[in-house]
Parts: sequence; C-alpha cells; structure tokens
Amino acid sequence: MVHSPLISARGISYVYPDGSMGVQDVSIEIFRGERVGIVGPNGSGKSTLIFLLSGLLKPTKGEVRIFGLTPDKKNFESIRRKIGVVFQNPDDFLFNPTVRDELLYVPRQLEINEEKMRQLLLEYSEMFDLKEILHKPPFRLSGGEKKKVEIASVLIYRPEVIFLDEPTANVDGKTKRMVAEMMRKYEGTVVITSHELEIIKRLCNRVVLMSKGRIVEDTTINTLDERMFEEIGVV
Amino acid sequence: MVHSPLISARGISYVYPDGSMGVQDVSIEIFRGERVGIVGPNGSGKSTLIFLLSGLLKPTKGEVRIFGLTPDKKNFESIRRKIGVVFQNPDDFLFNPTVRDELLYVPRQLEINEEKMRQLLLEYSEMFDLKEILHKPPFRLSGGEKKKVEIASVLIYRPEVIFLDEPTANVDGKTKRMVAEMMRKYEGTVVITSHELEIIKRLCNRVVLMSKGRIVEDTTINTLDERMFEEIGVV
Amino acid sequence: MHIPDGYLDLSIAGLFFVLTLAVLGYSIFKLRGAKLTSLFGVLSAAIFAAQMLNWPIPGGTSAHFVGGSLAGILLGPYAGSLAMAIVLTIQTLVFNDGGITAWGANVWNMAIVNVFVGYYIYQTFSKFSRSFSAFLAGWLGITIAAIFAGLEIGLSTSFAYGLSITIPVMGIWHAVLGIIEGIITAGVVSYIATRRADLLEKKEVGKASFVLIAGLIALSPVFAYLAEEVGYSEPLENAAEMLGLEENPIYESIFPDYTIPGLDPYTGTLISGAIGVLIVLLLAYAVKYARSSRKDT
Amino acid sequence: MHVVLEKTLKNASSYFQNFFIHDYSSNGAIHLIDARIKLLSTIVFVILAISTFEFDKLSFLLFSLILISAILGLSLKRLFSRVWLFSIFSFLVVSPLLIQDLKYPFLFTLRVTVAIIAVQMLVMSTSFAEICSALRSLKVPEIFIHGLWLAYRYILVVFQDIISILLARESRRVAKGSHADLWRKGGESVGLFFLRSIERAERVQLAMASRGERVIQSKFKFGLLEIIYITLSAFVALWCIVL
Ligand SMILES: Nc1ncnc2c1ncn2[C@@H]1O[C@H](COP(=O)(O)OP(=O)(O)OP(=O)(O)O)[C@@H](O)[C@H]1O
Ligand SMILES: Nc1ncnc2c1ncn2[C@@H]1O[C@H](COP(=O)(O)OP(=O)(O)OP(=O)(O)O)[C@@H](O)[C@H]1O
Ligand SMILES: [Mg+2]
Ligand SMILES: [Mg+2]
Repeated sequence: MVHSPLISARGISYVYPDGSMGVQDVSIEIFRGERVGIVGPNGSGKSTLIFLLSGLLKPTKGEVRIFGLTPDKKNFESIRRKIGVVFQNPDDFLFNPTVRDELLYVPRQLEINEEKMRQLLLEYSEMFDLKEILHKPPFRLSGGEKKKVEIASVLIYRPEVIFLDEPTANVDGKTKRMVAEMMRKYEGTVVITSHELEIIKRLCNRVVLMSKGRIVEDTTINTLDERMFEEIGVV
Repeated sequence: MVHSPLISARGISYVYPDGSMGVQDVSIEIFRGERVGIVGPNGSGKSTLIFLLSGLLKPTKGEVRIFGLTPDKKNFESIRRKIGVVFQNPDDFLFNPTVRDELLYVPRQLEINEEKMRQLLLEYSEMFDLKEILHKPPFRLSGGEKKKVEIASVLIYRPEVIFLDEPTANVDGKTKRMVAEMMRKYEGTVVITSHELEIIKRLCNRVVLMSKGRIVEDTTINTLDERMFEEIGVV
Repeated sequence: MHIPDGYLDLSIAGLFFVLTLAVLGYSIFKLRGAKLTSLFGVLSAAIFAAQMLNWPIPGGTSAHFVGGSLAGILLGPYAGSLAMAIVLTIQTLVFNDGGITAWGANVWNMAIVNVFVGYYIYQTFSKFSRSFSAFLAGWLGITIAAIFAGLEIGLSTSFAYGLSITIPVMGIWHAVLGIIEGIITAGVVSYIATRRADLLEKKEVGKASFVLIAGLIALSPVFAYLAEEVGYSEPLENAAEMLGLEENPIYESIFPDYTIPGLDPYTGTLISGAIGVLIVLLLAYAVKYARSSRKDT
Repeated sequence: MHVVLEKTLKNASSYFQNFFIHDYSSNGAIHLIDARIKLLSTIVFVILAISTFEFDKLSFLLFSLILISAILGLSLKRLFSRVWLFSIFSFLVVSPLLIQDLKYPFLFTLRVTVAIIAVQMLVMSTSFAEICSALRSLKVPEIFIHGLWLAYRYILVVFQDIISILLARESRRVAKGSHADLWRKGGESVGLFFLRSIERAERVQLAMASRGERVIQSKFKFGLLEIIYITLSAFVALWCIVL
C-alpha cells in the first residue's frame, strides 16, 4: 500500500452545464509528497482539473478517488479537512464578513482552542502583511490583497494536499517570494498551476502540460522538453 | 500649448467610503505618447490611481484634468471615447450577455457600419483567439479568457489613452507576448501597472513607483534604481 | 402570487393595466432626471433571484418572497415601484412567470400596493424601532398585496372560484408566509443600517402624492367590481357579432350551396377548423422560405 | 439541513443560468423576425386565448401555434418542457370544480396552456436586448428600458456570485455544523451577500461608465419575412374570431 496514490483519476471528463468542455478523458495519479505543476494555455482546463481532483466538482464521466475513497456525503468533511484549494479568482473564494473571519473560518470549525487560534491569526497575518486590514471585509481589498488573504486562509489550517490555482497572479514580488519559500518548505503534497514558468521550475518536480482539455505531457522537471511549451502557447 | 500634459493631477487624495486611504497627495502629469509603468506592492494605490487619472473616480481632495478639462457631465462622453481602461478584475468589467456583445459594446455606440463592425470583430477575435467562445457569456470563461476578452474589448475601439491594470495576470505566455507587441506598436499613450517587471521594462519609458498611497519615485526607465524596488517589496 | 394569463377576465386585466400605468407613469415623472444607481440594479437582481424560489399553493397561484417592501424602504416608493415593475416585466418576458395580460394586475399588487404600503408602514414606525417596523412592512405589505391578488382573480368569472374562497386563501397563506418575508426584510434593513447607512436615507414623498396614490389603491377594488359589472366575459363573440358573422357560421359562408345532408354544425366547425390549420401551415412555410430573403448576421 | 439548503440553492441557480441564456442562439426563421412584431402578435394570441372558453377556438389556436413553432424552428421538446408544469398546476388549482362542471377545468387549463405557449414562442426566439429595443420603439419610457437592461445584466452577475460563494463554502466546510449555526449565520450571510453585490455593482457601474451607458438599439427589420408573419398572425386571429 505504500505506493498507492493519494489522488487518482481515471478517464475523467467534465462538461459544464452549458455544454462547454472543461476537461476530456484525463487520467492522472498524484502521490504523497509530489510537487506537481500544471501548465497550459488559457482555457485548457487547468482550473477545471483542480476542481475535479480536489473533489469539489464531480466528473461527468469517469471517477476520482481521493485517499482511496470516492468522495461522497459521508466522507465529505474529512476529505475537505485534508485538502486545501486556493481558487484562481479570490472573489469566488472569499465570503466572510471580515478578513479575520476569513482566516479563522476553518480553524473555528475545527474547534481549536482560543489561545492557539489567536496565535495562528497573529502568525499568518504577520507573514502575509495583513494586520492592518484584518477588520476589513474582503471585497473591499485591492486585487493582490485579496489573493494574499485567500492563500493565507488555506495555508493556516495546514491541509495535507494543497491545490494552488495561479497563486502568484496579481501579487507583488515580496509575497511571491514568500509563498514560494513556504511551499518549498511544505511537507505535504502540492499541486500548482501558473502562467509564470519560473515558479513552476522553482517549486515543482513534476510537470503536467494541458491543451484543449487533455493532458498532452506528464513528466519530471528534468526531462521537460520546453519546445513543446512554445508550440502550445504556454510561453 | 505643445507641451501641456494630456492628463494632470495636482495633490489628489482618495479616501474610500469606509475610510480606507486609497491614494494620498499624489501629483503627476502624463504627456502624449508616453508609456508609463506604475509599480508598487499590493495595496499601494495603483488601481485607485488609475481610476482617478482616467476620470472614473472623483478624488476626495485635489483635482484631475483630462485633455485640459475637469471631467463633468457635459464632457463625459467625449472623454470616455478617448480613454480606455482595462480593469484589474475582469469580473468587475464584463457585463454583457455574450463575448460578442462585449467586444462590440463600444463600436455599436459609435455607430460604425455593419461591415466594418464584422471586420473588427473578426480581427480581434482572431488575434485574441476568442472565436470559439464568441457566443458564451463572459462570466463562464476561464480566468485568462476573461482577461483576454477584457483587453480585446478596450483595444477594439482604439482609444487615445489606454490604462491597463495588470494586463498580464492570469494570461498565458502567447497572449502576454501578443499584448506586449500590440502595446509596443500602439501610437497612443499607455499607462500600465504590473507585478511582472519584465513587462514594464519592455514597454515603458517612464516608471512611477508607489508605496502606501504615495508616489515615491517617478523617473525614466534608464535612470531607474532597482534597489528601491527590493526595499519596498515590489520584487 | 404571479397571476398567469387566463385567470383574469379581460375587463379586470384591462382596468389594472390602466391603473398601473397611471401610477407607474406618475412615479417615472417624479423620477425624471434621476439616474438609476447600481443599488437599483442589484436590488432588482436580488429580488428577482429571491422570487425564483416559488412554490404553488392550492386554490390560488403560488407563494414566494416578494421583496416589495424592501424595495420601497431602500429605494423610496417611486424608484422602488419602478424596480419591482422591472423585475416583474423581466419575469413575464423571460420566464413567463406572470402573464402578459395580467401584467397590469401583477404590477399593481406587487410593485405598487406592496411597495407603497411597505414604505409607509416603515416610515411611520421606524421612529420606534427600525427592525420591527421593517418586519411589519414586509409582513403586512405582502399580505395586503396577496389580498388584492385574491380580489382580482375572485372577481373574474373566468376563474370559477369566488371571492369567498380566493381572498381567504391568498390572504391567510401570505399572512403566514409573510412572517418570513418580514424577517428577511428586517434582517437586510438592519444589516445595511449598520454598514452603509447612507443607503437608508429618508426619501420624501409629498402629501398630495400620498393622498392620490393611497386613494387609488383604496378605490381600486371598487373600480374592479364595476369593471366586471359592465364588462363582458366573451369578447370574441362580440367581435364576431360586430363583424356580422355570428348568425352565419363560417362553413356556411364557405360552402353556401354545398349542403350535404347530415352535415351538422359540429362537423362544419371541424372542417373549417381543418381548413384554417391548413392555411396556417402554408403561411408558416411561406415565412420559413422568406427567411432566405434575409442574410444571417 | 444546511447541506440540503445549499444544494437546492446551487441547483436552482445553475438551472437558472442555463435557462436564462436560452436558445436564441439557434437560428430558426422565427428568431430572425423583428421583435416588435413578435411581441405584438404574442399579445394578440394571448388575448385571443383568454377571451374565450370555446373548445373549437382554443384547439384551433393550440394547433396553429404548435405548427408555427415547429415549422419556424423551435424545438417542440423544449417548448413543452417549459409548458407542462404550469398547465398541470393550473389544472390542479381548478380540479375541485370538476364536481360542478366537467368541462370547465379542462377548458380553463387549455386556455392557460395556449397563452403560455404563445409567450414562450416569443421568449424562446428573442434575446432580451431585442425585447428592450422593441419596447423602446413602442414608446415605453427610457428610464424603464434603462432599468430593465441594468437589472438584466446584474441578474447574471448576482447568480454567478451565488454559485461561486456556495462552492467556496463547500471547499472549506470541514465540520458538519449545527442548525442553530445555520440560522445565526444565515441572516448575516444574506446581508453580507447583499452588501457585496452592491459594492461589486458599484464597480461594474464604473466599467459601464468607462465604455458608455447607452442601451443599444437593434435595427428595425421589416421585410418579406415580417410581412408574411403579420399575415399569418392576422389570419390566425381572424379565423379564431369567425370560427
Ligand atoms: N463556469 C463555466 N461554464 C462554462 N464553461 C466554462 C466555465 N468555466 C470554464 N469554462 C470553460 O472550460 C474550459 C476550461 O476552463 P478552465 O477554467 O479549466 O481553463 P484554465 O486552464 O484554468 O484557463 P486559465 O489559464 O485561463 O485559468 C474553457 O474553455 C472555459 O471556457
Ligand atoms: N473598494 C474598496 N473599499 C475600501 N478600501 C479599498 C477598496 N479598494 C481598495 N481599497 C484599499 O485602498 C488601498 C489601495 O488599493 P489599490 O487597489 O489601489 O491597490 P493596488 O496598488 O492596486 O494593489 P494591487 O497590487 O494588489 O492591485 C488598499 O489599502 C486597499 O485596501
Ligand atoms: Mg484557470
Ligand atoms: Mg490593483
């Protein structure tokens, strides 16, 4: 059982309710401790794949297994506890009345004690430079501030698997470096999409290339053939 | 009159309705044909400044003059015709039922003839690779597709001054190159914010550095002192 | 409580069209020069969303959140009634939720009665307690609007139930469900009050306007009763009569000399019906082929 | 409970989204006809339907409308899927009266059904922008048209927001949570959602300002297609009256 994958998808497709093809016949296995970078041009299905692999969307065809389980009502909470997802669009993600509530949304559900909670809040708001905006509602922040709050409120509960969809869009250099640093040190499993190849190269040991809803390449970072990127339009 | 600025702001401040400071005591002049890059860490007031300089927000203190005029009800349309703004968040920008309507929103108001309109649509949807999504509602697109639609629907009416707020966030390499190329060829005046310094260095001849709502540096690209960037957290 | 097409007599539907256009026209006149704000757009959209979740109730039409009082409180009675009228128009023209001929009555109930009643209740009692008055406005506003709806369908002879059934059914159901309406109204109003009090500034309405609109609302049932008394329930027959066709059924005018023994009026109607359908078929194909006369864009 | 509630909401709003961008992208002959003319003929059909209880007239209307829809390029399957529920509902409402009059409930349902079909023919073949400009050329006041257009666009935004918020909540729901919690949080969520929508809308307003706010008027189309459609509608009306 050592080598059974954490997350596996076999032949999954997702068609959006309006008939648009999200991903098409994708198979992938993700193992503990891997750092997977998903790259591909706009609209190639990266975000859709993340929603599928994290169990938030149900594939319209095929099956996803997470920790060996098919996600359903019964195991929903326990899966969610272990999987964190940073959405591409922070506006889709942030819904609490203040930044503080946003950060503590999951810790409060886990009924962590007050003291520990205060400490977590302090640590993360310092790290992401959010102290001055803790009292503000998230929809009144700047683009990058929103993204920072989003990343912080996922990292704060240290899920085993983290999906990061474009974590560095709209954020400033300092935060980018900080996020990269944190992810490098992270012991869990990490899946990242990004249009900044620098980030992928720095953080990932495996690269998945998508195009038109399909995986067209899945390889280690060392054997990566960059000509393909250019062809598809990633760089 | 040759050297009167297109846009000028003297000592403007903007305080958001909830009391947050957007920008503080900023003065800047923008001349015809300039390519201005605005950089600064998250929350430093770049987006707010763009809204002010383009006349969309009224400063709470000080005055902005655009083409020598103070924006008011009477000159509103003529100013809007000449100034295009690409918002940082495409969700705040796109409001038409389909991508096609989005692209043609301004051309239709300008009562361009049918033939010309079809041609424009073809040209821009080809350039930005939007042909397959012309019939889709913009809110059902991927993050980068939204951004592309947004940029295309501003460039399509060729305003004299273009403000681009983070044009390259979430977009793929091919589009980035294409946008950069278009902007380089553009004869009008361009103001860009970006957290990717590459873009700024490639496109701009003047750089404005912001921090905490103020302009802390305003210089040509050649005399730029990059140490300052690091200090403030831009890189 | 959206009344569909076919539940109201034409006379009643017509009367409420007139009344509604009068009050709505007056509201638009009062709003001249004003710009519609984003609050207006969002409120319409939110009310639209809330009204989507509706469930049928027996002996009446259906029940759901209406939002008229909320619109009145947040936008003032004139813009509020305009917003509600817009919501109802979109529902009619995009979802067919509420009939086209019943548009007048629906707007009257939900966009005029509900908005104005809700607004005045709120203004009268908000001195004492903001959330209680908002609750009262939401609850009574929808109940009174529902009673009007019951009255309109009850007076109509097309809808075979009488007032003694429709008014209690609509009124009582909505008085019960209206409690939820009241709670939501109060919740939203007090939340907005703490975060964006600027949205709740008092919107003044002149005394004369108040008396005028209150008078119209109060008298509308009487008008409806009178309209039903003078109105006729079978206008098509009258139209046919005017055209002089009533005594001369169509199959006879088509086949004047062609009298087959045993061709009873029923078969006659059937034949003329079939001929009509045949002509419709031909004309429809003509439209279809005329299509090629137009370039696709 | 709140799982059920959220599920319902989510289904409702995604259902709604698909419903809303209806099939006017498909290109039948009826889609090409000028919206004004469709609007007026719809009103005529509805008035015809609701001003009679005669079986002959109603069934003639029903047949004619279905024929027209089928020939001019509407999917009958879609048409019926939008009609049947309400027809059944109407029948149920008046079914107690079966005891007094066997015919009445059926005729009543029939006329309601015909009226709905007439309206659906318009709805399924006309985009909302076209409806707005049709209303404008029928002299509906500008502020009303503007409001219609504004509301229509915000509806799209608001519904997209509901869906994404629900997904976001789900992505971080790591414990079941109690019912009391739901009610406590529920009120707050509604208020917050509302506030957020308003401020989002204020920014969208900026976007509209930056690109002009004129409601687009689609061109008045009047050609052979319209003339024959008018003839067709007029014939249906006339035949219905004399039948
Ligand atoms: N809500 C939606 N409804 C319908 N279609 C959608 C929706 N979201 C995305 N799509 C479509 O699904 C396809 C894949 O989208 P996805 O968001 O997964 O792309 P992506 O690889 O993440 O792109 P990006 O780099 O721009 O973020 C695209 O063609 C897109 O238009
Ligand atoms: N709608 C709003 N309401 C209240 N405060 C706001 C709002 N939008 C921005 N702010 C605040 O104004 C300040 C400047 O924000 P702005 O969006 O201009 O930053 P920015 O430089 O564009 O940042 P980024 O790089 O993240 O886009 C920030 O402190 C932010 O919190
Ligand atoms: Mg994506
Ligand atoms: Mg910004």
